[in-house]
Amino acid sequence: MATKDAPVNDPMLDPVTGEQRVIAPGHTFKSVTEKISRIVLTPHTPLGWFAGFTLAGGVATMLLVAVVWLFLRGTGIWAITIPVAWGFAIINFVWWIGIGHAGTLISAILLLFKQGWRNSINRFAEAMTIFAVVCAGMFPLIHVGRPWLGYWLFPYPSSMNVWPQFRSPLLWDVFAVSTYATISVVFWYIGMIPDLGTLRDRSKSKIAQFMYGWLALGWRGSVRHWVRYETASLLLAGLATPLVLSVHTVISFDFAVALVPGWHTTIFPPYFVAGAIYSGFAMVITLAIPIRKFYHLEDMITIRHIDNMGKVMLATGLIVAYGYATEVFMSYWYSASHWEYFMMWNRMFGPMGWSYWVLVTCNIALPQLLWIRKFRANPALIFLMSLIINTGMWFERFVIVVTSLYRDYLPSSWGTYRATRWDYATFVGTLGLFTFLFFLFIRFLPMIPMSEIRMMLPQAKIRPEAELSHEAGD
Amino acid sequence: MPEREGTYGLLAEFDTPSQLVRAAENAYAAGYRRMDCYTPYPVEEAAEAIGFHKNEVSLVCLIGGMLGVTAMFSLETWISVWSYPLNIAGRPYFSWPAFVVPAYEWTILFAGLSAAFGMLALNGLPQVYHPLFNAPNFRNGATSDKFFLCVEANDPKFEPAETRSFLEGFAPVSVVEVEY
Amino acid sequence: MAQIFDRSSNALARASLVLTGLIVIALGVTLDQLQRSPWVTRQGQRADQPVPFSHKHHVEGLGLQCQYCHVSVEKSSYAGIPPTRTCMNCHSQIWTNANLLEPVRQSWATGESIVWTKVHDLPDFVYFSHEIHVNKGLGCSTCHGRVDEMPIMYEQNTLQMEWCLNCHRNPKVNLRPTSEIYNMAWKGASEMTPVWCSASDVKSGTPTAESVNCTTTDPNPGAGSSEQASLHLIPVVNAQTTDAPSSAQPAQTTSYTKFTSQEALGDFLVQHYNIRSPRDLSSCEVCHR
Amino acid sequence: MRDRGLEMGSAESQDMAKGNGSARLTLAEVRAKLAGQTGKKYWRSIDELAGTPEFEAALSQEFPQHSSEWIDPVSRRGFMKMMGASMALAGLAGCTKQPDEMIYPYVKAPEDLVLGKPVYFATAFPFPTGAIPVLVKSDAYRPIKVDGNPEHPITKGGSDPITQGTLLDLYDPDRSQHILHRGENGTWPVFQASFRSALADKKATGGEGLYFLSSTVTSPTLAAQWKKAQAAYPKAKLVQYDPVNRDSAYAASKAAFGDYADAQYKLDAADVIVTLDADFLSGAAQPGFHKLAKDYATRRKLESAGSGDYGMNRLYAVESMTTTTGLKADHRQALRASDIAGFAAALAAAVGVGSAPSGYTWSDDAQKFLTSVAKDLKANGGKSVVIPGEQQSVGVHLAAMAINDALGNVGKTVVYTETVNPLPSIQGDDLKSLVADLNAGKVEWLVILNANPVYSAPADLQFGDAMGKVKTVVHLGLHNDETGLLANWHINGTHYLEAWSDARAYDGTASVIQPMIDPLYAGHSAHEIVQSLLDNPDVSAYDAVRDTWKDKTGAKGTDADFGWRKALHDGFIADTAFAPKGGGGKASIPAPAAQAPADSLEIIFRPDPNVYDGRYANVGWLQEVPRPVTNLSWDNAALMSYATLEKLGVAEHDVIEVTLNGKKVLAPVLAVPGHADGSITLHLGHGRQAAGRVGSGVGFNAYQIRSSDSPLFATGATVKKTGDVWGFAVTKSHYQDHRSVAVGGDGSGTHSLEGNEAIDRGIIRYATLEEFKKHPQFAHEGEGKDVPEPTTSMFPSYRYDHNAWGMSIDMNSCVGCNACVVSCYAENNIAVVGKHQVTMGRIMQWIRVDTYYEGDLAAPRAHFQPMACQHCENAPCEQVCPVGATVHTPEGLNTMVYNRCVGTRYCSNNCPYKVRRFNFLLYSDYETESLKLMRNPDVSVRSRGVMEKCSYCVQRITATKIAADKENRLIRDGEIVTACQQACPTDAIVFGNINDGDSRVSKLKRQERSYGVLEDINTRPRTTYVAEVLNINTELAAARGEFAAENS
Repeated sequence: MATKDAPVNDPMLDPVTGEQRVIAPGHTFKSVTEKISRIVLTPHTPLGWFAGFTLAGGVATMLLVAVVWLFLRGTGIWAITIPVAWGFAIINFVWWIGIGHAGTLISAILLLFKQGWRNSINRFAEAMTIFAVVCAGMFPLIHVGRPWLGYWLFPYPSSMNVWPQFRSPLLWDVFAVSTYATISVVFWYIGMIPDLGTLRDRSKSKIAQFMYGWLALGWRGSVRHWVRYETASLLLAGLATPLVLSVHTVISFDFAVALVPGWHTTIFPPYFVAGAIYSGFAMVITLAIPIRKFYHLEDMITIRHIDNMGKVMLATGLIVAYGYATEVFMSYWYSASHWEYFMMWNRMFGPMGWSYWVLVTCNIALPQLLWIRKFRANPALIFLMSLIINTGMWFERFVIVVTSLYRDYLPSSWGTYRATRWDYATFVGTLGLFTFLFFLFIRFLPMIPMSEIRMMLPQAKIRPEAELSHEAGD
Repeated sequence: MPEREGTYGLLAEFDTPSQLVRAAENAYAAGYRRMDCYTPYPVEEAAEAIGFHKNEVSLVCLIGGMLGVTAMFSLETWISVWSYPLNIAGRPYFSWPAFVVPAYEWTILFAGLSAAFGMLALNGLPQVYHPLFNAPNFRNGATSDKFFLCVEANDPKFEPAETRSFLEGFAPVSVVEVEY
Repeated sequence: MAQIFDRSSNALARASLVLTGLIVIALGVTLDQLQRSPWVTRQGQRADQPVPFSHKHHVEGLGLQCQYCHVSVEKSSYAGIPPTRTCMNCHSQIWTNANLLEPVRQSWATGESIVWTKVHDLPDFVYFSHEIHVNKGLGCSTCHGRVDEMPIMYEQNTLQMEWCLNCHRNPKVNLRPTSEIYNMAWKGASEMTPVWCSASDVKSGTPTAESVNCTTTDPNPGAGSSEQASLHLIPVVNAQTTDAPSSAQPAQTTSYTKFTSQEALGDFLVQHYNIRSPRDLSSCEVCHR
Repeated sequence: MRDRGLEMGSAESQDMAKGNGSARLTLAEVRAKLAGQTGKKYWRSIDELAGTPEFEAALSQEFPQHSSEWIDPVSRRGFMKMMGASMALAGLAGCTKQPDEMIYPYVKAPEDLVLGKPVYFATAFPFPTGAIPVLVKSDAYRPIKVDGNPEHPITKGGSDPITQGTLLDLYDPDRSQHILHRGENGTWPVFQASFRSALADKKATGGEGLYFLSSTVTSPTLAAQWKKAQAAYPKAKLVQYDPVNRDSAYAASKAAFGDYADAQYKLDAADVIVTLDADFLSGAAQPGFHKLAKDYATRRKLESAGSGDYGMNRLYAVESMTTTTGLKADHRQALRASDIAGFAAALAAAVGVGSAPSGYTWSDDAQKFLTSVAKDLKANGGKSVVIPGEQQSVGVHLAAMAINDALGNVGKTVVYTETVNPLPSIQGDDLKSLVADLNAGKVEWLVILNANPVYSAPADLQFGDAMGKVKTVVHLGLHNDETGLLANWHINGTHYLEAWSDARAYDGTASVIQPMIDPLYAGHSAHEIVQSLLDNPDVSAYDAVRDTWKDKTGAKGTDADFGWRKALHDGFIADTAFAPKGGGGKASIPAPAAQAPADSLEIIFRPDPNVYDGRYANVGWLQEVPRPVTNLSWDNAALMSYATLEKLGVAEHDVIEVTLNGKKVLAPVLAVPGHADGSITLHLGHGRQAAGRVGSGVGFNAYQIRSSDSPLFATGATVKKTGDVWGFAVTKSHYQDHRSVAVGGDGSGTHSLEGNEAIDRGIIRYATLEEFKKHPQFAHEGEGKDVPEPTTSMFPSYRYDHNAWGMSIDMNSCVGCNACVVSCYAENNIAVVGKHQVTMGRIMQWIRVDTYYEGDLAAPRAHFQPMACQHCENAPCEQVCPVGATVHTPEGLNTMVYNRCVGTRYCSNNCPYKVRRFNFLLYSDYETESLKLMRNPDVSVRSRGVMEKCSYCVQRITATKIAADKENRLIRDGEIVTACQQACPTDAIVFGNINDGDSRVSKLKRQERSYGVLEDINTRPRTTYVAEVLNINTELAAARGEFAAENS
């Protein structure tokens, strides 16, 4: 990227490369450690945190109410019906899982690609992944008619001698999502062990020492440990990468394997994955920008990060756009199938056509602004954009689920879909739950991986004998 | 663990990784083997210096993965072909294409868990008690901004006075004796 | 700086890791056992009934036929629980003032049912038919056990789906001649207790009960242990009497095969009773509608 | 009670003035008076959702009933369920044990009873239009299914929605259960005492002031009893009144024959059928529906292979309100009801009787229609028939008689016999004179037998008030209805399945009605009441009936009871059919009244296709099953054509105020394709105040504007928009296709989107007879109509080597009467979900009759397609079920295992036919005792969260298999009959083993017209359809430019 239009004396610019720095200059091992661990170890919690925490908690409670009512009355409290037998629940499920993907992507794929800049954002991106998966994972369970029998989806030796049916994509989901959740948690925790050690060693209070002590498992930074640790991280990254791609692929199978026009298409896997990353990065930005402001982390989460994420969104956004285009092309011209043709016509101009245009606006039209560098470099604007994209991606799932189902093969059984208050309560509730968990995270765990930041400081460079002897001299 | 008495080793503290690496290299050259470096972030050079090159985590991971794929694929096959064969949508009992997906997921699940827990096991973690934590300065720096080299007492070449002076040759911040 | 944990913590930490694993496994095993335990299945439990009716006494002692009380067992899905009148047939003459029988007399006088607790209680979504089982050579004791030795009725088997499937997937191990249905002591064919069977040349339409004649006594003592023997002297008996328990007299001019293993007998009966294939029998709609 | 009753009355009349305005208070009052169980979930939710105005107001919010949730018992129970659920979630579900079950054996078991084996009894359902002979399935002496009597010459096993629905009517928990005297519980002896003492006084005066008002008397025995009573009390009067009656037909026959007579049509002999507003294919409202429908259909099965026109008949329909008859017709002409008399006269003139009416002008189409019909009729003298509508004027009937006579059809396609109902009368006039006597205070005792005049009498008679002038009003009825609430005595009546009686079927064949079960609530029948007028008042109905038929059911040899037992066994008394009268009667066609001006607006009153005149308003099945043509469930509406819609400047769902000679009613608007312009059809039988928890407050009461002078249709109505909007529960989406030709539409904007799509997608395939002769393979020509080779699948096909069950449905025979739907409700314990759930699209019926409109919605052609689970061999639903709750059996059934279902609903999404139904809430009623008696014990009652669907009546298949296996034989063709097949009056549905080449079903599937819906997506459905063939009049078609497009 060009440097001329940036003021030369900007400390955030690397004098050599002219690029935006990943970390502001003048940081030492100590300062980094201080800055990050203080957030967690400080005895007095900022009021803003309490405010947000309580608000989120309140909204999460709404989810609880909605779910209790759901179990009392049945899925009939939602708007789902025949023919639209899947509604918000599945939409939210796909949406949340998608969001989760960015975390894994940042921590795993970018790690593999040795993208140093990822280091400061990967921790809370991973946290976001986990909480998103929590929200997502809830839906497949509660959306079924008889949730208390959910365990039938796992292969266990029952006295009925009956087993799950492995041809069903839903069952694939069970394995994909559970694996994804497990691996994400493990990856996250493993990555945190050294920092937990730091917290253990810096915390004053006995309880903190005790808790972090246990969690750190007695980490003491032996280089032997470090080497194995690095290998393990690399392997986990290597595994998480195909995993994250497979998870959304499998989820797209839920649709692609079915024969509903608008679902039954081979392009879903790639464009679901792209979409997932798209929405995921949007969510990372949605979280990163307020946090960096609130905790003054501009040095760690720099414009460079935001700018890069903006680029990633732009790229994935374009892939998604290509996906839509292909869909239109295939159904209108290429497939020569009446079903496909009608589906697309109906999706665009049918009674629910508005939802399609919302999605086009939010996911394709507006994000083109990301081409502009100034736009990408402006936290406020890009924050706004991230919200728009999240909305758009939610509507993508709405369009796929609802507008495909409500008018399929048999005209006699066409129907419609009008969400009920309980649909909304459940969706908004998960947003509450998500932020609730996130507030807990930023308060009690290091949201930026100290050890990895240290690694990126100039001091970390091993200098040759000569300088050292001189250094030893004085 | 059995009660051990006496000295665990000598702990030299450095300010920069470079110093640590130099000290380690020399110590190794001097014939010390039972020693270890402690750093707040991975310093590969240090590991090289003390002659620690490869590890077995990858192998464990591989085994785990193979276990996963075999387990799930055979489970699926057994269930759908032998345990309770049912005519599902006119598909064959052995619908292997469908079975690939869960098998694939379990490969990753098992591999991942093995890698993680294998790493911990090989590192001998959890080990919340360690003699080094007795060192007054260790926990101040080892996990934040200081670099340590510890020559252990059970090294054949270990000789308290000698080793101490040897270490002090590298201008450490301090050299302390660590008790069990 | 001091240690946070003392030496023992290491052992503790590692132990706890292992322990967690063990507990999870243990939990699984327990649940697995629990779902099959008598606590769930009521297997072997004796419910307290208004009248401590003893099958042992009535069947073994007095030699009552099963069908004397369970009249519709061959005609309908329900075997039938006897009406009070059936009890009164005898108990208006004998034990007319036994305290134990007070509920029966009550019922007879007031016209109120005797309220029994169901011992063999299938879920409502399971449709079991005594009719077809009894007609296809599955005896009472196969499922209900030695009722003739039960002073108080209890459930011999779990009646869980896996138990049903065991037989539906391999019926022959339990098949017996329809003439032996009510034989409580039936043990299946073996060297000690051989069975001789003859298939009257079965054409479609011959009711199962009549398609095969079987006997547990050698139809031709002369011929000793000959596997095949053609008989002309034995007088004709019709299917009805061959249905009577252990009829000693097989039909005329039919060649008898001797079976000395349940395996072989099972195969023979599966063929001649036209037992449906395991695949058919383990299909869902057989029991669930 | 009287006073409160009057309050009620006035409160009601206010409500009537306000139409379906807030009737809540009155309703509450009425319900309070109803002595019945309360708080039963199913019923609660029903009347909560049954479209009370409050509810409708709440429709805008997503969830109306929530306000009340926490206080109702369900939720409390719900909480327990919740606890159970959470426990289960903790993983204990596998280990929760079911509670102890008890066994209640008989004390003395009935001799002939084998528990678990159903028994079938023949009886008859007395319907005002003639007895419907039925065969009742009885499980442990509980009637659990009502079907047509296959051995009866008239029904041949077919039935109709109402007949099916009478089962639920029997078990209706809102049936009146006690005798009420001035609102307090009374007793039968007390009533008898007072009644007899009254009679004793009257004896002297010959019964002066003693009046009986009965619904149409269908029982010869009752008639005989009455005649005796009349002799004893010459001055006593019997008035029969049903709001839907046969006055026109009777008046016409009286005019023609000098005596009442019934026309009996023999469609098997008719090549050309012309209906003048006669809807003989929708249901029992048309006398002889079952026979007419069957005869009509047999002539359209095209089974008489190859030659000529396949013996196909041709049906012309002239009608006002669109009916299935009109939609099945080869040619249809919509005319205002008031024009039809003129049209009939003109037609008569055209075939050479009478003279054309003066001053009548016909639209171009109508004129063409008239000429070609006349031509066709003349060409088919003796082989044609003209059927006048029951709800048409006397003139139409006389014209029809005259035409049939002129064409020499009498004796061939139509015969005239004495009336099926033993006491024919012009009911409208009788009621008027009764009201006159009431107002004149001549009436001291008014005994109302199974009638509900307070609700259903023409508004102008003010029957409620008139009745108030009577000293003693006795009301006998199944329900304590609007009339019962105002009577001094209410006596809970007996259902026809509970008591002895008799009745005559279409051809006069008499059936003995025998009780299937003891009266559930110790009710009493009309026989008992009338009998108590005689000197031997205690003669039971049984003896009376036996006495009536003693010479027809005589002894055989020594067996004194042989004839009687045979009659009971067969369900009819042999050779009691009527002998035809000679000649066609001297029908002279009266000059029709002058044609109503084109811009006038007329109202047509018709019985509701499901709840009839309102007597079945509390039968949940009938309320919920969508009406034919409109697909409207749980309501009635102001039905009119799209043109009229525009003319009046109203839109669908608008609530309008209809004013007819001073009386007003509020009615929501619904468009009906093909409805005659300038007229509005209102269905009677809705807006009940005291029907019960299901029927009260559903729809609006059209009787409010019905006048005694013009009860059939009336001109001169005005309409005003109120601005309110009403949510309908219409079960099929209906959009107009506004797509331009470029994007697959027709560009007209007047066609049905669904219809166009259905044709494009090859869901509906049909041809005219000519096309069919040219292209016998038409059903398989054209894109999307080819069947993929079995090799199309990447997997080898599964082999079905023993039985392979399949179904074939003849689109030519299906008349869309919904009998199959209701039958399925009864057979498979299907839950009624209530209006709100239906509105949300959650109706539970396993089989539905899809109706597709083709062409201009002003004059459409329609196609009826019964749609249930197709049991695809490559069932898309099975593949996606994660727990294997829906799988294929070795015989090719797509079984749904309810107890394995966790309710992901994925199967429904993946079902291209959308025939799967989901229990979104707890729909099945586990509380109401009477309903438990009704359930089919062989079918699981589905609970909340479970998917369900058509099972090809697997319970019947299994039962037959067991029977066959016992005898080591194969299952015979026709041995298994599905519930829908059994109910179908036209044998449109055939089920059987497709592996057996000789089975009826495989023969049908071999026909070239046989096709599978959506076969091209390779689902391999086991249910196939036989494509429709229309026997059109090519001249007329050409003249009217029909079938221009379809000629492929």
